[in-house]
Amino acid sequence: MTTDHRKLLTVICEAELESRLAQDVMRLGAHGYTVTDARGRGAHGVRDAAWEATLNIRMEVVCEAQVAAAIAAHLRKTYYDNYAMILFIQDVEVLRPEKF
Amino acid sequence: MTTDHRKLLTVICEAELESRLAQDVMRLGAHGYTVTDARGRGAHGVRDAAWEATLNIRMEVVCEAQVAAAIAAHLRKTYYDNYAMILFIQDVEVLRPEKF
Amino acid sequence: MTTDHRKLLTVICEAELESRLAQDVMRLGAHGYTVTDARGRGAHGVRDAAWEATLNIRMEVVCEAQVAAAIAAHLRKTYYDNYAMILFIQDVEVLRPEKF
Amino acid sequence: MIIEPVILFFLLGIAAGLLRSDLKLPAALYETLSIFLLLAIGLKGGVELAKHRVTELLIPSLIVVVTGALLPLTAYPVLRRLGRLKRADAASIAAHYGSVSVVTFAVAVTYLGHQQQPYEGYVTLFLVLLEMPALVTGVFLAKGLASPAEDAAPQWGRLMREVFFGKSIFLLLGGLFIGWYAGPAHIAPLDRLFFDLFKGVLALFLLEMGLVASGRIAELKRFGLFLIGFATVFPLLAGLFGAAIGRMMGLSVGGTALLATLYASASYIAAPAAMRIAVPEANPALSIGASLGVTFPFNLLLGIPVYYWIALKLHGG
Amino acid sequence: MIIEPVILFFLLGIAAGLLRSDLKLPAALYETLSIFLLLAIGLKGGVELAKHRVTELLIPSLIVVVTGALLPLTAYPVLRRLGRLKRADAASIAAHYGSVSVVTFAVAVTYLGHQQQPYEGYVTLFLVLLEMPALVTGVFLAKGLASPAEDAAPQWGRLMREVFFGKSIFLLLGGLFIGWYAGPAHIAPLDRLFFDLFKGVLALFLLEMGLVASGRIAELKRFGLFLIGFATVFPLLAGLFGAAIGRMMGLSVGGTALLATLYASASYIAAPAAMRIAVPEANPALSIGASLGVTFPFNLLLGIPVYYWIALKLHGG
Amino acid sequence: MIIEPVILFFLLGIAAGLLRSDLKLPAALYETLSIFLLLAIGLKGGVELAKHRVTELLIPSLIVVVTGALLPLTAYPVLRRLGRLKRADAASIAAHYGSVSVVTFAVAVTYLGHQQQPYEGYVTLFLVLLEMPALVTGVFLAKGLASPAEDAAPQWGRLMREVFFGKSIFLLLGGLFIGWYAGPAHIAPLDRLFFDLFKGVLALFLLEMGLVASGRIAELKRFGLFLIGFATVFPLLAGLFGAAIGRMMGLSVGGTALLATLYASASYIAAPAAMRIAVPEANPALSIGASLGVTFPFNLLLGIPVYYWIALKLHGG
Ligand SMILES: Nc1ncnc2c1ncn2[C@@H]1O[C@H](COP(=O)(O)O)[C@@H](O)[C@H]1O
Ligand SMILES: Nc1ncnc2c1ncn2[C@@H]1O[C@H](COP(=O)(O)O)[C@@H](O)[C@H]1O
Ligand SMILES: Nc1ncnc2c1ncn2[C@@H]1O[C@H](COP(=O)(O)O)[C@@H](O)[C@H]1O
Ligand code: NA
Ligand code: NA
Ligand code: NA
Repeated sequence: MTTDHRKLLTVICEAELESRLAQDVMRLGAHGYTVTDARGRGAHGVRDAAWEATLNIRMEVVCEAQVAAAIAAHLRKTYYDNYAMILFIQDVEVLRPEKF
Repeated sequence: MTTDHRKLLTVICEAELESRLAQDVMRLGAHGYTVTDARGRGAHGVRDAAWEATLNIRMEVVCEAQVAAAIAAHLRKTYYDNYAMILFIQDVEVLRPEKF
Repeated sequence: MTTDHRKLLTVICEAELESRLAQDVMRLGAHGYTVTDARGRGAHGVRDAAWEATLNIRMEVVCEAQVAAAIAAHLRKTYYDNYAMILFIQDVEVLRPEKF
Repeated sequence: MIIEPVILFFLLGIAAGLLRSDLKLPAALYETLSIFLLLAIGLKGGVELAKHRVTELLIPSLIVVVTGALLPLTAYPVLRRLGRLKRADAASIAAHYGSVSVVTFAVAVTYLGHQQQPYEGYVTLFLVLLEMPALVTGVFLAKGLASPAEDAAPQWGRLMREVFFGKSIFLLLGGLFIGWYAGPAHIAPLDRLFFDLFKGVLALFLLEMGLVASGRIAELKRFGLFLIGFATVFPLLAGLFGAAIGRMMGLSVGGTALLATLYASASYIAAPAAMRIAVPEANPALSIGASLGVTFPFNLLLGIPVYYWIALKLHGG
Repeated sequence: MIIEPVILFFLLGIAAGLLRSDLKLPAALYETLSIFLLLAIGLKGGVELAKHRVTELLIPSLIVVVTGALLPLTAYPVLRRLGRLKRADAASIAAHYGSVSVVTFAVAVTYLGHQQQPYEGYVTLFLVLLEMPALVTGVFLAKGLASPAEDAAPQWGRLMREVFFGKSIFLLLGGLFIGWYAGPAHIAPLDRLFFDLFKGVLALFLLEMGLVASGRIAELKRFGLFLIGFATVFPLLAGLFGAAIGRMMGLSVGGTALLATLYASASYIAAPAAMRIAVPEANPALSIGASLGVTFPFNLLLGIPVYYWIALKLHGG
Repeated sequence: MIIEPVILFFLLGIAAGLLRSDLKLPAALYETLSIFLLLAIGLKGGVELAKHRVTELLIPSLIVVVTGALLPLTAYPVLRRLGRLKRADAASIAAHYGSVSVVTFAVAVTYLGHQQQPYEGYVTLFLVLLEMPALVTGVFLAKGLASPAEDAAPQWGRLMREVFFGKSIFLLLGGLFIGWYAGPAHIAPLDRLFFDLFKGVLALFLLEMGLVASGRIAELKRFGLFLIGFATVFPLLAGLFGAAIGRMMGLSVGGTALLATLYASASYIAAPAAMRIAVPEANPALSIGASLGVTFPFNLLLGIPVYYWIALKLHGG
């Protein structure tokens, strides 16, 4: 079984942004994404998911390094100033590299 | 505090498969797993979790490298052709290696 | 775009502990955390999230290495004996290192 | 003729989906509403069942199961030859159309209420009986009678559990049994929840189904004309067939219309789950697209009045 | 004077929050209750609307929209000059106070029921009409009339979709239409769910709102006195203004009190969502803190009785 | 004798679990139903409480609290010596059995309704009063009177908050207060939700409890015979004791049966949460297995009729 290396980019941010992020990552070259609901705390205070204004999401994208870099740069430019958002990148091994 | 190295295998797939995967990973040598509900997009289109047919799950297994490889090989063989599924593997440091 | 390296600490445990963990990680130097609901299986048996006594959570903290180590040591000491809990640590690249 | 309010909720859901409103019902609400509807339909049917002796219903039940099994057997060759679909896909779609849609049934009941047309309460039993056999037939169509591969065996076990203990059958049967055992007097304290709220809950569920169906409608073009044609013509013929059977069995106008609706409806809860397990190589987008994207709205908006009209005609109305 | 039970649920929620109880309502319940309330209010309004000719309501609607648009235009300079707030924040808060709170409206309706005071059912139409224009005005206030940056264009599209097809408007309008189209007789079977349970559901929702608001109350000190003052004085003035308009338009005491409540209430569902999209540089903690942490409880506990009293006075009561 | 329909729902849930049906109720529904039941029970009790003077209830309340505290003190040595359980486990189980099960209480109320047996509405107050003291006693049993370790101090604060402001006490007390303050007339508009739907909601909740309990039943063998014996014999004795106290206090047959049920029931909501915080070294599988896997079904199916029969006998029936 051969594996290959890709990047896993994880964005945690306000749920409000979900549909926009989904469009953004696909446009920037990702082949898919996964979203889960989340809550948390950060520079913008406690976001406890008790109601719609304080919901967070956690979006994961497995993609090539330059796509991850492009997405990170775009999110930083577009959303970082005005929205609760963090982002981190990891290395992952994948099975079918052509999928990502 | 001594730490040790293990693999973290993450599978994202149709919720339908949850109980089967749970059995599979335990049988192949894992000592546990964690599941969260998810939604997403990939080669099988948008899976928005609006109703039971479009729910995804995200299963994580911390285990030894050869167990991770065995699980990956099994999933690839058994489900990859017919189900919406992706899988990736990462290195992790754990505290009590005997648990995994 | 410059990136920097941090640790991602992930704790999976009984939901009961959420508010205590949240206080602990902040006190030990983290700048934030993210929580999602989860279910799973481990040494303490199946925790299927069917009702409040079997809910799990998954908490992620992006932080500096020594903070991650302090949190891990604290959790091990305080909770490992009596609670369903696992913990693992990974390397991540972050965009705005001053946030973590 | 005024459109039923519950149908308007369905249209509202479709509109929300097509206009890309951010309206979204929580997944837990979807599950809750469907659990409620299945239990309520079961309970109501059970209370009615208590009025009849089991022996009375044996022959009609047998007729329904046997004629019901003809539906997937008829659908399959059409899908395979005319539609040139792959074997697994044809079998899976045949299973969906052989099985039934609980919500379509509920809307038909509402429609009859609106027309003040009575019906035999035990038709709910037929709903349960029709849900299962088509699923098994579908698997045989996909795999053939002699299934040689050894690793297929465990899947049969899984399938049987899914068919008999799957959520929808389990709740329908459970409700049926509780209603039958307890009888109208003892069920009465539960009426406030399960019967009085039924129509309102159905309305909310149809709002959600509209949202879900709208996503399928958007995909319609991908399916090609054949499948859209099948998803409207087959229900009409199946409904006609069901009405004839109902008339033959001596059902009232209402009962005939309901049986016709059952034959004409296509499953999108039990069948997708069972097919995913037993025939995973079938593409669910095709079967769900047809049953939920085309047949479900078709039956709600057009089919049910037509089946009612057929029932009236068959009774010389 | 006894406090309404629904208000007690709100206070219970606040107490739970402040005492740091582990009471938490699931997010899916919050969403479900709010969908229910929006639909139910819409349906009820629609049934009432059916009693009037559209032409009758044209002039009053126009008056409401135009005078309603004055609210954010008045609030903005106050927030900017007296409050020394940043442009985006002032505009966003102005939009929140120009728009309306559906739950405050529902509590006012309950209050009138308690006083056995009738009101014009079509006021629900004004609720829908008042919700939107302030959001658009808010964006103009934030961006200026001539928006030069090219990348602002797509956000307008997004905003328009949010304003017209956002959850709350969509459900209110959808309910209004269904109620109006179907009329009281056809809606009757849905009454058990949407009307009989209304007050109980409102009580549960207020329990949750109490929990949410308590978090905002704890944050109050961060806002400074100006914002707290604004969040109590502006509603009183806006309520007085609304009452005067209602009187002028010939509304009854009940209708006048409701219109006053609408003018006085501040949005915390539609406005935050729309502002987050169109004016992301505004700090939502300020606008939501003021509207949900101060104005919402203020209106529930004090405002509504005051607006009712004003309405009585204006009618020579 | 016919089995109550609500009990049938419980059995249906157990069957679903044991047959490994894929039936699953969403976690949000579980939470919603339990919030509903707690509030509804509180409201109903509060409305009844309003009929009595506080002073009238002081002595009975005191008797209940003091005799209730005897339960864990009796259970503990039995568990420790006969059962040879670890100190923490014995203390935690004692706390579970000293506290009460709200749902068992609700089923007993339903059972009395079925027998058309009236009861003193203020027994709900005893439900609230009995929930707490056993938890505190349990902690003392586990830790001893002199708790030397300094790091135990903060846990006491946490425990007290959990005991007094924990979800179940908070909602029961909140409902009690609102019902008492508002009185029957003002609560009436909430009746449609909280009282009319009560039994239906209880049925749904028992379906879920059956699913949960079935998982515990499967684990029974791991506990050994002693615990299973304790979980059936202790409730019977505690029920007898409770019935005697009730008779002594001059309660009616219905009230006596309810008090017996309270003494006999074991907590599985408040106690697990509190013990997890205060006595984390106790194994929750033991205490929840006994209370939810054995005692809860035992009381529902057998215990309640027995306690009722005892109450009848004690009243010379
Ligand atoms: N250090 C951190 N570790 C994990 N999650 C974080 C961290 N900081 C922020 N978050 C998550 O990101 C969201 C937005 O962060 P912020 O913009 O800092 O408020 C928070 O609500 C958390 O869910
Ligand atoms: N590139 C990706 N990054 C993250 N998640 C993905 C990606 N591709 C697919 N997924 C997830 O895996 C599920 C199944 O993928 P697929 O089989 O490609 O449809 C999708 O619904 C997504 O949740
Ligand atoms: N090997 C594992 N891989 C992933 N998750 C695990 C693993 N072991 C335990 N868990 C998770 O951690 C929780 C507590 O673990 P434990 O204390 O081992 O019962 C479980 O309920 C799982 O959700
Ligand atoms: Na059919
Ligand atoms: Na306003
Ligand atoms: Na007890």
